[in-house]
Amino acid sequence: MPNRSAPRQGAAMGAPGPAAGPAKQDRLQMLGITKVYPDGTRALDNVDLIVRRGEVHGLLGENGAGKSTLMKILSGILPLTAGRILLDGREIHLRSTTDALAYGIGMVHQHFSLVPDFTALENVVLGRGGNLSAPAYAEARQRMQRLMDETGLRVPLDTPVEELPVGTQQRIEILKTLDRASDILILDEPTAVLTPQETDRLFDVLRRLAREGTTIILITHKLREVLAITDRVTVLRGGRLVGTRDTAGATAADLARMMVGSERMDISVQRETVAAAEPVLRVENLRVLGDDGNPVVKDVSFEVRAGEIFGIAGVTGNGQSELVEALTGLRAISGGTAYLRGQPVNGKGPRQLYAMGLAHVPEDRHRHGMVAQMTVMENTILGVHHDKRFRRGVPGTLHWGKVRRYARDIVQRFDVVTAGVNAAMRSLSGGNQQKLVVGRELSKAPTLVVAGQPTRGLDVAAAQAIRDLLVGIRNQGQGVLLVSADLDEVMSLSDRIGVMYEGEILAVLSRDEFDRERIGLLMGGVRDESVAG
Amino acid sequence: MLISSLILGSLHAMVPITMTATGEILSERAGLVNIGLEGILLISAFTAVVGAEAYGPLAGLLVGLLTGAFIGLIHGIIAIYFRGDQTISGVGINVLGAGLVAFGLVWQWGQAGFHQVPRAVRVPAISTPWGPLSPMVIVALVLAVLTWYLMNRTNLGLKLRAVGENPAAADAAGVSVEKVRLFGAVFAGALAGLAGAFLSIDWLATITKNLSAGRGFIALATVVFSGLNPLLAIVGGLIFGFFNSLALVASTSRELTRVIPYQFLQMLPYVVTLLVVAGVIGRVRFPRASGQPYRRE
Amino acid sequence: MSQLPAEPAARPKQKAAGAGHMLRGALASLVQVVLAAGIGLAIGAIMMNATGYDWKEAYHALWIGSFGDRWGLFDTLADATPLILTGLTFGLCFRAGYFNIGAQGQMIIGALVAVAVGSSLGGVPTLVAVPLVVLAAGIAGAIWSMPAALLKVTRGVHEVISTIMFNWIAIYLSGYLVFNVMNDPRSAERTVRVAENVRMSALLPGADATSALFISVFIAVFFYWLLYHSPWGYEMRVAGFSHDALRYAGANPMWAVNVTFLLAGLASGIAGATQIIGRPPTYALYGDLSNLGNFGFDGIAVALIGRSHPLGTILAAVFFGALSTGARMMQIIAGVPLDMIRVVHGVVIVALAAPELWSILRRSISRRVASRTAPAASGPAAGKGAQQ
Amino acid sequence: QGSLAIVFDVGGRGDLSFNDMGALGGDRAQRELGVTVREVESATTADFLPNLRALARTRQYDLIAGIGFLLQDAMAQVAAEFPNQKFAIMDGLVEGLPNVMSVSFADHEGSALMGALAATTALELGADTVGIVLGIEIPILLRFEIGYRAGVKWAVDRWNEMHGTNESVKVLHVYTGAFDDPARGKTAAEAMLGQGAVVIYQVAGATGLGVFEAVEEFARAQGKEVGPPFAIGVDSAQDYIAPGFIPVSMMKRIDTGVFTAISRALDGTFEGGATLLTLAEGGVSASTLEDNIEMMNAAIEAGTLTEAERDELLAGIQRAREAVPASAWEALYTLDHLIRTGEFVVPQALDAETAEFYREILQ
Ligand SMILES: Nc1ncnc2c1ncn2[C@@H]1O[C@H](COP(=O)(O)OP(=O)(O)OP(=O)(O)O)[C@@H](O)[C@H]1O
Ligand SMILES: Nc1ncnc2c1ncn2[C@@H]1O[C@H](COP(=O)(O)OP(=O)(O)OP(=O)(O)O)[C@@H](O)[C@H]1O
Ligand SMILES: [Mg+2]
Ligand SMILES: [Mg+2]
Repeated sequence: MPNRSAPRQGAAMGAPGPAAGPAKQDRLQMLGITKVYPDGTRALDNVDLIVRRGEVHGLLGENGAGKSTLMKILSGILPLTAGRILLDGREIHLRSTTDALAYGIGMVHQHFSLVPDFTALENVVLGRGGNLSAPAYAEARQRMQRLMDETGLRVPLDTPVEELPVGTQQRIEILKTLDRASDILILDEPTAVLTPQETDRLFDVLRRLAREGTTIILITHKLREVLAITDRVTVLRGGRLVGTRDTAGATAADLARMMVGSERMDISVQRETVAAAEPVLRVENLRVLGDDGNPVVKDVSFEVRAGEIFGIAGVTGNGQSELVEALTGLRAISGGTAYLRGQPVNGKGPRQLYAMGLAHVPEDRHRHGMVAQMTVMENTILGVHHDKRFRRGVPGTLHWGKVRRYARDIVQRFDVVTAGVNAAMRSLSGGNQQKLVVGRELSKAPTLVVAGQPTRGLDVAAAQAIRDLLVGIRNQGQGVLLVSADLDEVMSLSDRIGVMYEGEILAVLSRDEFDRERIGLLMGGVRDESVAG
Repeated sequence: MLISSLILGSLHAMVPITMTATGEILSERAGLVNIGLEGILLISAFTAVVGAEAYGPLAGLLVGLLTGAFIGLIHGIIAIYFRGDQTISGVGINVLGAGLVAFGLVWQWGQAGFHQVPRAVRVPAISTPWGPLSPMVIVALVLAVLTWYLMNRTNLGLKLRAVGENPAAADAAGVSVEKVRLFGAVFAGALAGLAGAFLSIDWLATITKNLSAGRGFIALATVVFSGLNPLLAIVGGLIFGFFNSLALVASTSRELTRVIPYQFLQMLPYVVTLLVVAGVIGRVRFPRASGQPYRRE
Repeated sequence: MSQLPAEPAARPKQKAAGAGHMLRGALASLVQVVLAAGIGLAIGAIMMNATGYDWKEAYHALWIGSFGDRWGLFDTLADATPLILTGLTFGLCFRAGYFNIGAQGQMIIGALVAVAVGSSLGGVPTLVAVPLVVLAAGIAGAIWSMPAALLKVTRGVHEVISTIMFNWIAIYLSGYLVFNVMNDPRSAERTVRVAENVRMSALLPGADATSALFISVFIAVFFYWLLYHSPWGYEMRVAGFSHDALRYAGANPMWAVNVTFLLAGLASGIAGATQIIGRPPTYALYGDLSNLGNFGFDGIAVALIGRSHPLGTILAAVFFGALSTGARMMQIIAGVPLDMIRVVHGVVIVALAAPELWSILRRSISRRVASRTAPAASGPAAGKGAQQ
Repeated sequence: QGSLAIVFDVGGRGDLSFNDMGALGGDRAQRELGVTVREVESATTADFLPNLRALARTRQYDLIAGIGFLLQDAMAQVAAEFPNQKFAIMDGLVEGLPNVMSVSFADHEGSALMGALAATTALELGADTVGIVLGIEIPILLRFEIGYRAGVKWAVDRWNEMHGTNESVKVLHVYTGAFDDPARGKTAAEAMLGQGAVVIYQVAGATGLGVFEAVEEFARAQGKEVGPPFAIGVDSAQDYIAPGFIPVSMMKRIDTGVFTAISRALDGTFEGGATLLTLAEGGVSASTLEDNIEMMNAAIEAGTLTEAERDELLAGIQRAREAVPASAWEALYTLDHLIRTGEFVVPQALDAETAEFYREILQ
């Protein structure tokens, strides 16, 4: 049982950190917060959260621990079932986002809350001003310019946000929120889509804001980040408070233990040495066009060998997605060739490629990898639904009994938490959805697994489970093509890394050449030569 | 003579379609679809007559508008607050309209099937050198332009489009998704109601049990035609109105009907609409959250 | 860190959700329909009361006319026959994510072809002739639905606009054909009648249901099998939610559009045939299309009330059939005009639109109960796995 | 004493056409014979059979009347199933059954009268075009159209003979494809007015309301309180719908048919078989002022019209009748006489081909 009677400030939590100076009083107190969703899910149970003025406060917990829920309550989006919220010691009532914004509380959401076909400016203006008056673009532009100058976050103001890379969208979110409310800034997993450099820049901004008196609450699954920026952290587990402690003096292992109650944590994998064998995937001068008809993958060549994980590092939006789509039959190849076990991939659709031994964990699981409204069971046969395994005697009839057994087996083997195979896919948490998708793909007995951002947004334990699975595949002698924006992940998993920048692979590094700094520079388009020169 | 009657005829035929489509465009922009327009047209056409006979044509227009707004409100409440199925609700409104008006005719005037609107309570026409022109033609055009302005040049318009594209984002930005959508529902109902009133106490000067005669569905098609742009709804309404009139003019010509059977001539408005859509307009992108109820939790 | 709990939070594993799952869903839908019908009838009763009709007598008559005796029952089934099919048209497309309101036009074309084929098959054995007519009409309906699908695929034309336009085009086309090409010289308001051997006779003398009912039910069951028990239907359902997921799954969304529209058109084409060869006494198509009624549009409501499920569509069609045959006895016994019955009909459908009404009601009731017993109600924390 | 059931066709009550006239017959039977009347509407043609059966099964009705030829097939079947039940069908024909009385009407004869009036009016006004707006192209409507054309031709020939001229009058016709869309009626009539038509005959049910509106609006736009142009009503006395602009209607006495059938069923003179109610037998006629007064009095009795309103309407109707040139009325009555005496036989068309044939020769 989490110990709720223990005092949560400093004293009992170990040495007081540098942030715990006496000058800082409690800015925000959320006391005894309980949230029961209409379907009866008790997402939060008597949780306390106390945040001080000017601190960066980390909020940690596994997928589904209730972090987002707690913050949505604070930002006025969700009503609470029970509990009180005190701002500077005075109780406040938040009936809507507008209320929260009036108190200076703003939130950058985990799932983007930008209107995709609006420009940044329109998104900023949205919700303000009299209904019948013209949107105050000019003033908004000025405010944004000032904010951009102050924070150093730069975004284009007049391009529809859907046309911008996710990193830029994230910056827009942050600027938009700062524009509306700068007293308490909540960020829900803001770094999930950012490159290390972008993350660093964001953290600089956050530190400066905190210095200037803004209170910041940050949700993230990346322990390195927690250690790097937060003053204190609060940990939730299963909707209950585990505790609050100063970050100073804590190790990643400490935090992980608080979160999952065990030691499983850092990104290290059991890699067996597998004799590098012949390539399962050979890509030769591949060219791919983007949605707008411009080349986004330009003469890319590399190979993935049996028994290796080939990682592709790069800032999101440099052609990785298109490369993966082309290799998995979802996008036409406009030039060059790719061979899967010696057979050309060109012109083949997903179904033929599966038959050739391809498995694909898509980077956008909500868009490609699953059908949220269908059941877990139905999702386990997505893509293999024509398989003879699931047929009945009557021509063309699916044998749901067999599918159910198959689904149960996957759920079991891959440790998917669900109310049952008949539950809607949508009711699973993000981590469990991903585990099911990975489980489904790995159950195809593939020779090559193409995995895009396989652990994005997952908690430590879930991410670890997925990584273990990928390495397991490698250890069995199959090939894995891993595309991830998480540099730590790519570096810990891959046998070799290709760094992609503006549609080209700038360099392929083998394990002994791995170096955060160097890869980071390559991701930014800085070639070795230019550094040397 | 024939030309001017053709043009005036097209303009009048445009009104119910453009006006109804305009309202529905705004509503669909906010993510709310109402396929019950046909029913709203009919019911409001009926109540407008009752209102006009009691207090004059202006009151009739107002009653029609309010009737439509009220039905829109009910539809909105079902769709927004009860998270009901918008399509079922719309179909229900259509069925209800057919029954209610047929029944109401007997109940109100003791005469089955139709009732003539007394001349004194009809919307007075503007006389032009080419013939009488209903002021509602201008109202329809102005409403379409105003609606365009509202949608594209005001804060409310921004909210409407946001609510249709990404209600969660709008919500996070402090926009009340429910209220904005409800506004859309009421607005669409109101314009359809006004269009219904135009049918009965202005253009056709009668109320029958099927006065709308499919115009609600044509308006729905015009919404798609316009790509959710009220200015193009004017074009859609005019194309339809013009070819509808032209087809009937052509059908009076024995020379022509001997070559092309009149049934084929009368297909003209539908075929032309299809051709325009297929040839010029093409793919229409609907708001992402179109037709989906929004739930916060 | 000393106070931290040692053992990890319990992770409840999935409990087997059995076949009861689906049954419960169906039952819940049924309860909603019954409640909505209740509301509609109640409002109808209030209106009848207000306008001077005896609502009790009227509803008694409604019952008698629809299910009360065997004739009523079989007439109800006769009315349900085409509605099942037009409901399937809308429902199938709806499942696959399209809004096909072209059932009326497809039905008209099916009826025309049923007449053309049916009137030329004199002397052919019934067991051969009837399937031929049904198949021809179905294919005609399917073909008529193709332009909408093709325009959608090639030109991005939204199906709402194309299906509405094709409905009207079908109406005018049929006007021409019935009157100028296929008309019965002795009774020119309608086409020639189909040959004796393709006319289906009543299952029960004195009522209207014919074996056409079995055709409808067969198609419904086929659609059910297709959607829920075949990989192709699985693809259609995936298409209804996400074309991206469908492409990922190795299928072609364009294919899905075309096949869905084809099958949907097939159903409505056959609906046209059932009204020609399966509905006494005329076995011909009237020039004003009056024996096709509004079944194409009513099919939309039928499908939606049947939750776009083929088997649900059968039930919903029977419900609609009952309302329309019940209307007969309401007129005859209670003197209630048909239009009043349409009002009741409309209210029932509107009430059906808001299933959440019930869950909201239920929730507010349970919340009131819960708040009365507040502290006791808070069970163990629900974490992962407790979401369902 | 006695009871009557009326089954309407799919247009239902308020079609401004034979269903309304059938209902009128029922009302009259109720008033004058004291029978109880049950009215049953049909949503589709498929309802006819069960509607008739359900009524027959009650064995309560002395007569079951079906309004409109669409009921023919259903009535033939039910009448065979219930040989002891008396049936009547208006405007249709059920052959070979002793318990069915079929009443049809010489629409072509009545329409010819309208043609005579229209053509003569046009000639008097120096115009050369008249029109006829119709509903869905069904055989009965062809009979109206060709009858009208025959009347026009007859009147033009007579005019040329009398005046030694060589005038001609063009007849515009449109099948609007709908009985229930006044907008189509209005647009079609506007198209005809735009081509110089001075008289338009409507045979289109509620669609015809648009014809009346178009004619009235056209006249009023020129500051006229009374025609020309004129519209001609159909089936019932519709002169009151646009007072001042509808000088006459072609009355089709389905009310008489229903009334006669129920009277005969009650007094034992009922006989199966076909009856054609011609002009001579009063089956069709040009509406008179009395017809209108009778209709309005019924409305006053029903409480839907006041006497003051009636008098105002009557004044309008009277104005319209007076605005029509006397020679046109004279032509109408002359033709009426010729048809009654059999000296002029109005051609009939019941299919597209025959109709096209007559359109050519009646030019
Ligand atoms: N709309 C909802 N309806 C019902 N239950 C919900 C809803 N949203 C969240 N929950 C449940 O509430 C719990 C907490 O969810 P929450 O989103 O707050 O988790 P989280 O800590 O933010 O997880 P993650 O790290 O994955 O973002 C989960 O058990 C989840 O299933
Ligand atoms: N309608 C619903 N009913 C029950 N639970 C729901 C519902 N909608 C969402 N949830 C729960 O809400 C939680 C949070 O949802 P969300 O989509 O934020 O998942 P997540 O775990 O944060 O995923 P991601 O990592 O993709 O962001 C999930 O655990 C999911 O189980
Ligand atoms: Mg979250
Ligand atoms: Mg998450």
